[in-house]
Amino acid sequence: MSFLPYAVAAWLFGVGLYGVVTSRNLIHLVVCLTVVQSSTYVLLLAIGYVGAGKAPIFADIPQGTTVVDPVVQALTLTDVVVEAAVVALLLALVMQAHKRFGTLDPDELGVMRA
Amino acid sequence: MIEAVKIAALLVVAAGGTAVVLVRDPLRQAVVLSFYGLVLGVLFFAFQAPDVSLSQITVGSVGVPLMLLLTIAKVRKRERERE
Amino acid sequence: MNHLAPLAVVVPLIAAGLLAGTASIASRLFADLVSVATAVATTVLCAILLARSGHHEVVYWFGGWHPRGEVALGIGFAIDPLGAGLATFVGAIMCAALLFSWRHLEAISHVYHALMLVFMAGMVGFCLTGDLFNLFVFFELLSVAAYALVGYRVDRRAPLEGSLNFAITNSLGGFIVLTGIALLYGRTGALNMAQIGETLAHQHTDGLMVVAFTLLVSGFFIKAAVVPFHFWLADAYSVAPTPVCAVLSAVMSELGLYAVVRIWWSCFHGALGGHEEALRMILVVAGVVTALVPAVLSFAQTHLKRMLAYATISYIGLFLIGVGLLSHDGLGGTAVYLVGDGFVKATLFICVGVIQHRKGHVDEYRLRGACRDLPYTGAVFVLAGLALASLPPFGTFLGKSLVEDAAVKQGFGWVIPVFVIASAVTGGAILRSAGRVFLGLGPPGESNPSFELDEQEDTETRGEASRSRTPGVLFVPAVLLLGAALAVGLVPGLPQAALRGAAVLQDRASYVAAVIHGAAGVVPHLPAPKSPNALDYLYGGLSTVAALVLAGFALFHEQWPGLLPSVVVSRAGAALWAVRRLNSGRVGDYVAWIAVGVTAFGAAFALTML
Amino acid sequence: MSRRARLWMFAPALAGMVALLIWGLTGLPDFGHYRGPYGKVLAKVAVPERKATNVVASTTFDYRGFDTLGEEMILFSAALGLVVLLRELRGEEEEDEEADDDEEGIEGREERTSDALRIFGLGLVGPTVVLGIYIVSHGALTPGGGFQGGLVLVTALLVVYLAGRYAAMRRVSPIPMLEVGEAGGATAFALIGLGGLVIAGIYMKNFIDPGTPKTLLSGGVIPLLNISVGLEVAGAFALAFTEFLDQTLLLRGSGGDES
Repeated sequence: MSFLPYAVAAWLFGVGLYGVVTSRNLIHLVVCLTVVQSSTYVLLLAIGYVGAGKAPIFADIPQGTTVVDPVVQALTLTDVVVEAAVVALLLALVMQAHKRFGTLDPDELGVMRA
Repeated sequence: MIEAVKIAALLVVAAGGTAVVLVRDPLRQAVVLSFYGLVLGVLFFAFQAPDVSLSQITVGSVGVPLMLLLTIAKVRKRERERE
Repeated sequence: MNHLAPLAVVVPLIAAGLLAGTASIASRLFADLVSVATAVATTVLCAILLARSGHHEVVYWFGGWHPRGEVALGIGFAIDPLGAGLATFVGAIMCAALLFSWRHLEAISHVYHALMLVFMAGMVGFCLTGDLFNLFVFFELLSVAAYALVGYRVDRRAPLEGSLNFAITNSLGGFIVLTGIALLYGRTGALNMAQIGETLAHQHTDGLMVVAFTLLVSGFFIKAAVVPFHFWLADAYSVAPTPVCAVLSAVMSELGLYAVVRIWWSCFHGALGGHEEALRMILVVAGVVTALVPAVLSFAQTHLKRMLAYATISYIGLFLIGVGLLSHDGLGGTAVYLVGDGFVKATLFICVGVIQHRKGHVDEYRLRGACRDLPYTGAVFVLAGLALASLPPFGTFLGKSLVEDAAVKQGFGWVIPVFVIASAVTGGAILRSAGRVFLGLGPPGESNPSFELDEQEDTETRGEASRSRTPGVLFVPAVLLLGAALAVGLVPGLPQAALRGAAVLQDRASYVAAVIHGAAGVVPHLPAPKSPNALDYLYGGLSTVAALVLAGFALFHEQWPGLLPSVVVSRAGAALWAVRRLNSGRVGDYVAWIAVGVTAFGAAFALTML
Repeated sequence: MSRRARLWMFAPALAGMVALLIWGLTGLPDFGHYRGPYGKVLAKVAVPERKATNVVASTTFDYRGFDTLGEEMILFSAALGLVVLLRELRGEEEEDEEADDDEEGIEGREERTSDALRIFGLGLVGPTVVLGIYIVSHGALTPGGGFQGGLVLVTALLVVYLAGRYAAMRRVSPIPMLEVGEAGGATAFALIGLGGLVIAGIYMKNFIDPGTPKTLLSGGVIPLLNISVGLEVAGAFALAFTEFLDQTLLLRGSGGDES
């Protein structure tokens, strides 16, 4: 059972990637990308977890209490912001793509040919 | 060393992520995503990460779904106009 | 403490904030002046850092958080000569690009300048940082700025698609990198690269290390566009605004390779160094494939920017061979090669930009003979094409001969033909298009109907499509860049400095001493590299002549129909068509290829390192 | 490649990639057994050194503050990119749809929203703003901070919109002002870091006396950085939502140059 958090992270990565590859709608594709990213949050926080540890906020707990790793939390915070930024940008592109191509199917865009 | 609460939250997260991917209709997907964001927030709370949990809930279950809804609304509006 | 280190990143960021904040009140001239001045200042700062890092790593701890015991508490810059050199190169290319934007892009706002400055800051920080997560942050920063810049011309379809494919694949690359970082953090409890390397060095090789290495390498290879992660590049680089293309092609892709070099020598060499043989073979083979296939595709293009995009990938393959030799002369030679080629590539993009400015589009067939009135641009373009085919004494020639020597030393003499072929084919494509565009040679033809950059008119430069003269600010950067490419090949002592820089980067013990213990490293004493000999000139001459022959054949082969049996022609055409079809423009395909690539690299590493 | 061919190629690759991941993950310490040292050292020294009780905040804004600068700049450039990508669209469609009588959109919406709802909604604005400011300012002490509080502040703006006051929302947050706020927040972060260089000789050095734990101003520059992040986040997201809303509503005369 102690592998479960890592397994969930791997599952989210895989399932999100599956969604990206099989997507028929760019909005759906962008959301699948956020699922892949959520795998990194779960992984990071799981790595820094300490059994029976408290949150690393010493407002109500005395100094010296066992706490979970604050570093992974700081990293995940950054990661969440990155997600918001990238999603906003991608959705703007999707909106434009719909205007120019008249479709949201990523397979029908195809201006690009080698 | 893992309590039932965390196991439950992890399983719901795994199921939630899968549901987000499998729901192909963007509008429904936005709703599912909002739910998924909330579940992730709960999981992070269980992981003793209240800061991340708060960010995740504001971004993942409010911010991003809202942007999605606005995008979908725009797309639908244009599609209606085309018809 | 060296106060200039943070300024190299912070100055452009503050300038970007200033430009964005004053967007509604300040004039365009203000934006141009501020951005060019900032780029120049950043270049100078990086150059000073380069000079100071000549003897050992310059280490700068943000917030003054020096390591405690062996544990790095904060984020540190660990600046070595190659990193600082690359950052200086970023600044120099950015100066040229911003100068060129002054007149080339007329319908742009302060936002463009602000994004360019953020882009530059991201790249500079990426080169200087010694912290793995900070590397990821700068990776995302430069990527986000680049997505917006590539999609800048949203009123056309191709930039949208290019930018979408770019953003989706590269974001995935970011997540893959981050997963690798998480694995390393879980194992070592550290984010500082020196500390990670030191911790890993005391451990047995196991699955986690191999997988973490695979993920980091694959993620950065997506940015570098190594086959099979390369598909997005041609879509994005052929549609971005021309000055942005120059920066993307000259430096951004190469940063992905730099990151792989960095993490190998700083983090993994202690632990996986025993498997150098295997890694060398894998990287060189990947490099050979990346060099050859896109070179052929480059020759098949008629859209000039797309042709250059494929040439960029091909050169990434050559650089990958160079760094994949895992020796100081391979890496140092690649550094020289990279800078020489970067200047040449930027020159070519800017020449294409001048054509675009004057004629309104960039398709080889449609431009046939149309540029007879641009003799100077033509001359620069042809010279740059010859430089791409490694004509002595350009920097590309010098770099190529250094890398070839290094390859022979490692027993990889068989890659020399790859260098000759790749540079001949990419150079030949440029020369062929030059012949057609500037001289009107060769038969007229149809532009490839399967690749139309939608609306026929290229509206990057506003106003009437054709203009009577080329403004100086457009042409001067091209001449300066070509001069720089020549200088790289002629400045005495440059190869030795590059090789010494490479040796500093590869010396993990002194890196750890400098970063963790604050000790000044020892400058390695190296014999001066031999200057190019007759054989090197022979190879350089061979690829140049081959490029000319290829260009001539492409232009005139219809006049000698019996030259090649028609069976060969049709077979080759069919094969080419099949390869071209892979680059489908569909992001789902690209992501599927990413999964294939990660699995393939993972399997290769796992089979050879365990 | 056909979809079928793609799937045939992707399926084994995906299986391989997930297997690879799992293999790597088995090398991690068991869940709940984080070994450190980085986080353990910080958890021990952060409060004595930085006086901020929220160690995540002192990690984010002090020990690893340079990452957060990068993060703010990511948000900043995404917001700029959004403006570029959508402004073009808006400008064009406003021209395209000049003939359409889109004008009733704005009035229609205002009429459809009942007075009661409107008053209730506007009544929420005050508390939401207060909550946002509270979360921003207490970032060094308790969970939350500039990022979370900034987003709550944006919610206040959205409440104004939901109360049927789109025009009012545009009036309280014209785009140029949001741009300035957004750029200001990001620049302020970089400048506070520069303050460390000027005053204490090191970039990102916490140059203000950290005070005593559990007080509002503990942590030295951490509260200031929290405020700048709050400004940046609120500005960037307000900009994003306004741009997206503009796209959806496409009201004539609501162009970005109106102030």
